[in-house]
Amino acid sequence: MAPVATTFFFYFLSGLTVLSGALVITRKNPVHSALALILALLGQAGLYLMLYAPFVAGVQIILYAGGIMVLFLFVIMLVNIERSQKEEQFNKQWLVGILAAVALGVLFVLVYAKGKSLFPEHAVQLPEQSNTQQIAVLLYGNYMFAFEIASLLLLVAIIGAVVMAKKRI
Amino acid sequence: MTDATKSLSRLSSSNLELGEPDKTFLDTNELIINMGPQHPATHGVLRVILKLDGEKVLGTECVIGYLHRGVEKIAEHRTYAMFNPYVDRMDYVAAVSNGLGYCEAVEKLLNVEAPPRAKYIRVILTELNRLASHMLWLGTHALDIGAITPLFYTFRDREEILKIFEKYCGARLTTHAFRIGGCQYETYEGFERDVTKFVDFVKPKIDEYEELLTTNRIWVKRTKGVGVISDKDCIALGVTGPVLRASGVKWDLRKAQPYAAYSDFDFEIPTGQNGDTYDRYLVRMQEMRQSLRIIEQAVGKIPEGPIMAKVPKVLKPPVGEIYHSIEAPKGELGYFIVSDGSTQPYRVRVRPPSFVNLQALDMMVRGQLVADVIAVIGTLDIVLGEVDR
Amino acid sequence: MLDYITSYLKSDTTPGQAGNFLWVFIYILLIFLGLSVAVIAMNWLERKILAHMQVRLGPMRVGPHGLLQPIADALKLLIKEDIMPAEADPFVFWIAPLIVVITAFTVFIVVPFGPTHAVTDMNIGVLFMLGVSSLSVLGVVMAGWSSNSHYPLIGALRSSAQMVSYEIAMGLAVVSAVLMTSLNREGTGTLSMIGIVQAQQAQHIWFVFKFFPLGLMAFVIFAIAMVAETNRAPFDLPEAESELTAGFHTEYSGFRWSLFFLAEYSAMIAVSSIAVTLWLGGWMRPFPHWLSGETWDLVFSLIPGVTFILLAVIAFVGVIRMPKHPYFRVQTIGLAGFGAVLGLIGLLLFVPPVRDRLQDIFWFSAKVAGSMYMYIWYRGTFPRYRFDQLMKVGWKVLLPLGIGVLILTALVGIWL
Amino acid sequence: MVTRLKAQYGSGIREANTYLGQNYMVVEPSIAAELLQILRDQEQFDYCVDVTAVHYPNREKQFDLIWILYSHVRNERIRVKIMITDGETAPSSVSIWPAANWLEREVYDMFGIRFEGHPDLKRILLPDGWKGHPLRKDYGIIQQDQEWVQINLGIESGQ
Repeated sequence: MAPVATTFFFYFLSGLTVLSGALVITRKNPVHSALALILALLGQAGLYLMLYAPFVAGVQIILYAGGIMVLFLFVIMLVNIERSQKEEQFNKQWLVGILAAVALGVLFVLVYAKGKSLFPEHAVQLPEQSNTQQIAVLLYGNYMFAFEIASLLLLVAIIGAVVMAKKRI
Repeated sequence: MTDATKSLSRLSSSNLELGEPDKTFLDTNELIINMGPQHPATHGVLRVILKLDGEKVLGTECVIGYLHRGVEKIAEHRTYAMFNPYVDRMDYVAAVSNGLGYCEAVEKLLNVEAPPRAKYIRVILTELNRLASHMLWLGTHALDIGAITPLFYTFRDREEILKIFEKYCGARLTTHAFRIGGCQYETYEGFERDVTKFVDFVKPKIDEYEELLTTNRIWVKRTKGVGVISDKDCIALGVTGPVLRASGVKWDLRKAQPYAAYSDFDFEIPTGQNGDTYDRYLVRMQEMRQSLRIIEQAVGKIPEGPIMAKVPKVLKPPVGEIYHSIEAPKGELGYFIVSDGSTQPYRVRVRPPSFVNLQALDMMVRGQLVADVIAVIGTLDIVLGEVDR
Repeated sequence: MLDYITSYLKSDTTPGQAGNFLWVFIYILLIFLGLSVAVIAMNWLERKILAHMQVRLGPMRVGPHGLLQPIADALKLLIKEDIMPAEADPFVFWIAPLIVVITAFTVFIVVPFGPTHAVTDMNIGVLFMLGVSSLSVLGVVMAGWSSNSHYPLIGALRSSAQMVSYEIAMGLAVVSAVLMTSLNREGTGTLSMIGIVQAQQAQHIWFVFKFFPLGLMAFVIFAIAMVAETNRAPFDLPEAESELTAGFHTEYSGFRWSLFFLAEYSAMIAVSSIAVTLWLGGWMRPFPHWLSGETWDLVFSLIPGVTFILLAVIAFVGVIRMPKHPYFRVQTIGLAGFGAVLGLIGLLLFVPPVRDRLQDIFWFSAKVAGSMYMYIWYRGTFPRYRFDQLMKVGWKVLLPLGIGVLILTALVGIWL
Repeated sequence: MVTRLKAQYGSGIREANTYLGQNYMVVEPSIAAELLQILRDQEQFDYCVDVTAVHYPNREKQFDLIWILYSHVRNERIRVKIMITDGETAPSSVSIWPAANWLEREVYDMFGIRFEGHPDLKRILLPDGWKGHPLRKDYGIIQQDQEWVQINLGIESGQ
């Protein structure tokens, strides 16, 4: 099944993601930036689809766009945002910002200069099997241990949240 | 949201200061919601200011008076007979019992006794009116909690009662059927047949309502344990009627201090145990059945005879004062009339059951959720015409 | 060009897979049209059935038996001016209904009306469906927030909390159904919707009846979660008229409001079609294996035609009972015309080639119509849950039950 | 029951008889609070049916304040009356019967009689800023508080 990686789709989706990423930081209204973030995540899901990983794309949509972003919007709405809107947009640490930008620029240049040696010759060969089975085999096979620890961590987080909210009920 | 609370705090609601959220803990600030006078679920123009912490109700304050027409002031400028129609406009849902209370109070003042036939007709019409009032209550109360269907069933059956009223005295809702000293109209010739036909028609219908709601899991979950009030609090707060009986107090004026031929009928007084919305619902359903029993017995033995006692054209009751109360569908409805010997009453004070029952709202709702406030207002069965007078 | 078109007709895969974009476009158009007709019919049906449940007649005035009522509503909503509240956030206010409608419609890409009648057959069909239906929460939250008054905001927060929590119960039920597909002899589980229905066909059993109590329990969990997901019937707290005025779409009016209305109905159809696909054997006709054999196939293939003829007969009975007053003449003609159309469709369905192709679609829509009737029935009988009870049912009843059913299905599957 | 109270208060109880079968007592305002407390505790008048007032403008004590009480145990009603002049404050019975809370607020709203000891004495039926007490005899039947009407409703007169 040839991946659907037509170049137009690729540039469109990655452009969309970068653009909405920029929007996230420039918008004054926090809800607008949250929406931009959702757009970025959906663009990312599209990219996954192009890499022929539908399972990851599906999970991305459900978890990120459907779950976490909804809770983001919850928080933004409950905290009244009049105050934050009036604050002046850019804070003082522009010096640190420039340094970080320069460092990033140097990194890009280096990677570009190194060029081919970093990347394998041809596009990676996609396995024939459906992506879901493959992930399942990896997740529950070789990386079973890591998977368990991650779920333990989540459990701790949930219990923490309950304890914090518990005091008030 | 903040501008809504700013406009509210200008209101001098003394016992409802906006508590500052304790900064020590991540606490959302307390919210004042204004269940406004035009809210669909407050039966009429009642405004309830709710102080909420999230969903829980911390305190309520009822702002009433939107429907105040100054009935008691008007009474002082009308003769006794002229004031009679005003009385129907107070509790417009149970107009007949208002009229009965007023006429009987003035008859006591004049020391006049209504003839037995008039008394029987009065009892039949009052009980029919109680049925209509309970049906309207059930329809709107179920609608507030979300069940749409009972409303149509109850209004279809209530229509039959209103037809009988219309045939008897020409008016459906504010009937003005009674005069001081007896009844105005003789019963039209098919009256007994209509009433018995109605009773047989409605008896299975009440079981139909029960079928719809009593064992409906969500209905039980929405009403059990909601708006609980104990019998001691009821008596202390002056709450009367089905609300009092649902808390376990077996007190009904028709039995305690019988008036207008109630003494010759046998009927029980249904009571509940734990005074929550579900018990009040059951008590009112039983009361409907008891009213049917009374009507059945009354229709069977309406005595012959005059329908109007010998009452002078112009009523000039002797100087003095009298307090007479009857069991209206909502509770004890009392009239305190002071007469100075002239044709116009010197002072008429109406003791409305809804006004006093509404006072218990704050205690019943504290600690419950917003959705329960609606359920409790529904179960108190208040009519704003009577609360504001 | 011509062979490009006919090439699809012979192939036995869905247009999406066959890469035939023309047919994909045609299918999308068909689904879009079919859905709007379904929404209009649903609007009329809901008002009439609910009315007859409540001892009243429902719309009778606009057109015969109120048949033109939905069209009149749609026109009214189009003409009405849709205002935007003063300090509302214009961009978010404008985009919220769009998101809700888009998510409600994209679910239909994966829904299989027949073995080849689906826009495309993604091999993560179920996952895609779950993902898209979780996006509609965003639209609701945005609508509530952008109306800038605290009643819609509270409505939006409540409905999004409700949708998020019932999504999990829905997901669990769906996973247990998907698990059933893989527990047959071949052991090839699949996420694609058509694959699931084919698995049911292969295993000669609808998943509702598989591993007897478990399949049914999973279906019941999904049925409850689906009602809550679309804010309907006992779970319609956000639009609870008595507490909050009208939930998150209070400030919307005119065409924007009709978008929400459209989205609600299409979401209902989408979610019930998923339930039908996963548990009630999609487009399979009832008892495919007990009453198999040539004669039975013929009988079942005639049923679609018979139902439409029956509807036509009902319409004609209505025509006869219409009062003879001149005012009703237009309505009698209209009803007769409607009956004639139905009769025509019925006859058309008897024609053998049409009959075979459309049979699966008929059975699928008949099952979806059955579940729509359930929606209306719930609305007629149940009062509304209080918000905390609603969450309690979601988290404390459906979730553990869902996990239990999932584990039991797995155990029984391995053990069997 | 009246004899017991008479023995205790003697002059306090001015008059106690029945009219048309309903017994009532006229009592000195000073001992009213105490008497109401006794009525509830010893005589089990546990239900305060009503608190109301009657205005006699030309009498030296302008207002008649009336408590209508009922005892569930004895199934009996009684009316306790006190006579007070305009501007004099009356004892509030909210501490004895919570039911009297709104009833006294309405008497204050309609007659202008202040109750000391009342937790939240302000108008209940009329808007808060309204001047004048309608149920007084000197208050005309079509009279309205023009100034309030102009400010809040923006029309020049309610008539």
